[in-house]
Amino acid sequence: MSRLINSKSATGTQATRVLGLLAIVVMLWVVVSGLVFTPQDVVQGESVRIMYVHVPSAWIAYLAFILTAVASASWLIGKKHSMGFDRFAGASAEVGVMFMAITLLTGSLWGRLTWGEFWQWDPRLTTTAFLFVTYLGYLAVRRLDGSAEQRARRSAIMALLAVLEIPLVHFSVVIWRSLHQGATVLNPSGDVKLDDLMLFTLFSGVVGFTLVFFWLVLHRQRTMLLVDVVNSRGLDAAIADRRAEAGN
Amino acid sequence: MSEVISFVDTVIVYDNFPAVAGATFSVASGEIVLLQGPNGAGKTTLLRACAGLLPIARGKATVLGVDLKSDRATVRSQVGMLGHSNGLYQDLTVAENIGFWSRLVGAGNDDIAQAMRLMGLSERLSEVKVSNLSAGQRRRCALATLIVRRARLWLLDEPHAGLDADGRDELDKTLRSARDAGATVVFASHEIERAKALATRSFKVEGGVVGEA
Amino acid sequence: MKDAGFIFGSYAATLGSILVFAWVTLRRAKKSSSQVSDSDKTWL
Amino acid sequence: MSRPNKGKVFSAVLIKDLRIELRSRVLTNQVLPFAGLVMIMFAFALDNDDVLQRVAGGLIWLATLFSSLIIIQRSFAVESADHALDSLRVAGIDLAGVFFGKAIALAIKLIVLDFVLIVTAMLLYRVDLTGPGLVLLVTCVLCSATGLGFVGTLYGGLTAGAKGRETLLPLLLLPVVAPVLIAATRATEAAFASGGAQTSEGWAWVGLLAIFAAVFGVGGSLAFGPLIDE
Repeated sequence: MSRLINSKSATGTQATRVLGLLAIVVMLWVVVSGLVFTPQDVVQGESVRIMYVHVPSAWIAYLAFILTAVASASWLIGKKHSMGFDRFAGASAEVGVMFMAITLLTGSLWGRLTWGEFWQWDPRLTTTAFLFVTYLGYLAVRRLDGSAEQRARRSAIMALLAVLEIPLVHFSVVIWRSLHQGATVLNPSGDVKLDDLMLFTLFSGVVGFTLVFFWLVLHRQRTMLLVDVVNSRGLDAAIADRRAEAGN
Repeated sequence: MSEVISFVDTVIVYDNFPAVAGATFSVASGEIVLLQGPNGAGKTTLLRACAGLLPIARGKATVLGVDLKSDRATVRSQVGMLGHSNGLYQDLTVAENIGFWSRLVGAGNDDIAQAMRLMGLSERLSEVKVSNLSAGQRRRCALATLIVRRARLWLLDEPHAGLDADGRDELDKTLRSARDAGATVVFASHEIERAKALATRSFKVEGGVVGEA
Repeated sequence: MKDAGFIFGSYAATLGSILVFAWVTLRRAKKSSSQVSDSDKTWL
Repeated sequence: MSRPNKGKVFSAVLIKDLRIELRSRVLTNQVLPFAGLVMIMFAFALDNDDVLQRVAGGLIWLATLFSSLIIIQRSFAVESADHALDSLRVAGIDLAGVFFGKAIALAIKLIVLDFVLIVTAMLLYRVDLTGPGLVLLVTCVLCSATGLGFVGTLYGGLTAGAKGRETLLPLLLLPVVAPVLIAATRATEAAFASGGAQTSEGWAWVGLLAIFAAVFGVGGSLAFGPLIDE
């Protein structure tokens, strides 16, 4: 464990190592407390334990997409079009998509235990699924070929369009369910009576996942910078090769 | 206002490849400049960058007083560019294609008639769909849309390609009269003899580098 | 524990995804890092 | 020379797109038969008159969405075939005007498509239409076609041209148009009175369609230019 922390990673600093260590400690506590210390729920039984990873990952996924939108807007508004914003937006979206996949997976496992079904057309669930697909599209747009500036501009606009899209999707799904049939779905948290330890574990989960999120985004963002620099190093060599053509 | 184009150590990256690897040259107002060089030398990329279509990766680039690094978009309305492709709609007739452009730029019917006359497009041809035209006729149609646009800087990639002898003479005449009307012309060509006669100056482009010819 | 498979599965999937993401990122960083001079690494 | 305003660019592009369609007849010769075929396939698959009657609205709009993918791709294939879009870009034409021109041309094609789909549904699925239902349905088609035209032009422009991008269009487009599918389906069901739905219920959905069109009309006109730029 300590070797993992101390080994010098390419994109690590003192700060990220402290952040990583904190994240590991909090996550260990969440796992142990969530699986062992906390009691089972009166209504949900053991399945409430899934909540300690499901709720924080959903929260982080939404946080990630908000940060992607903010960074994208900053890139567009900023006069210098600083590529740091673009890399942050991309890193945050990647981590967000991962957490959203975790959310959907753990959510459907929980749903199978609680509702007896893997999937319900609950507005919140449906919106989350659409959000997931939308950001898969965003990441696909980031991979389109073109210059770095082109990539940044395209993806920043895509991120802001997603912000337009999400409320419309959510709103339409909400009235779609409410108009046509009564709420068939249990309110996922409304029926649960959480005691102090359960609440504290959930809260620790949110803190731990947030730490993990920032650790991942920092490293991912720096890795993107490294790859960009390597690519532009390739450019220097390519320019030299290209000029050599003129010589003969 | 004498300098229309001014490039200093300009690098232009297209598809992750430095097609132009450090170009330094300048073009003055009223010149007809020939870019000569083998295929893949970077002529097309250079022309596209002058039109504000490609980002400048390194160095300096100014066209018509506009810094291309910070503001590529404003230069576009003042240049006319004709690349390898003609930018025509295959399902529309010659007259409809030229009419579309004249409407876009607010030109009148006289302008359309004049452009078609200049490019030797007869009444009969004007009602023919572009997909039924010969390569040379399409070229002339594309040039006519350019005339309608009345650009200050003309950027032409292989403008003589696909034209017959008469068409080439017509084109040379058109370019000269455009120059007399105050336009500057930069064009790339393989036909050195004809091009040299037309050009007031020429540059050699090779390996993404521009030099005096 | 009842439904242990579902619950442990959720935890394993969550932690596993995070670790895989972290590992891939660090490995990619290590690969490019040697080719980049320290002056370009803004975080150092 | 002064450049003309958005309105002139808009009308020039709109007329040009519609004229190309009239010449090439891709909509009438290819898309409409495809859409009609899809409607017949639905009937085979569901094989039950009551069910068909009840889900007719959904089938019409599903067929619309899938056909719209083809229409959008065609709309930009025309532009990229001879790099005409490059010419528009290089000429410094107002791209918001181009956006609206292409979007409205697309919307008109979708309205024609929906008209045919609705008639097909009335013939094949035996749905009925009353006077107030007809008014609701026409408004619904107008609003959703406009919304789809805006979104389709926006994402179609992004995915136009370069290789391998065509496959990206469905991934980007379908999640965005989910509200249109839901709202237009519900409004159409209300118009057909499927499953005892009231006409009045449909108007709320038409409102949502109008909001969708407005949001992407404004957003698209701002985003289209930078999105298709190199």
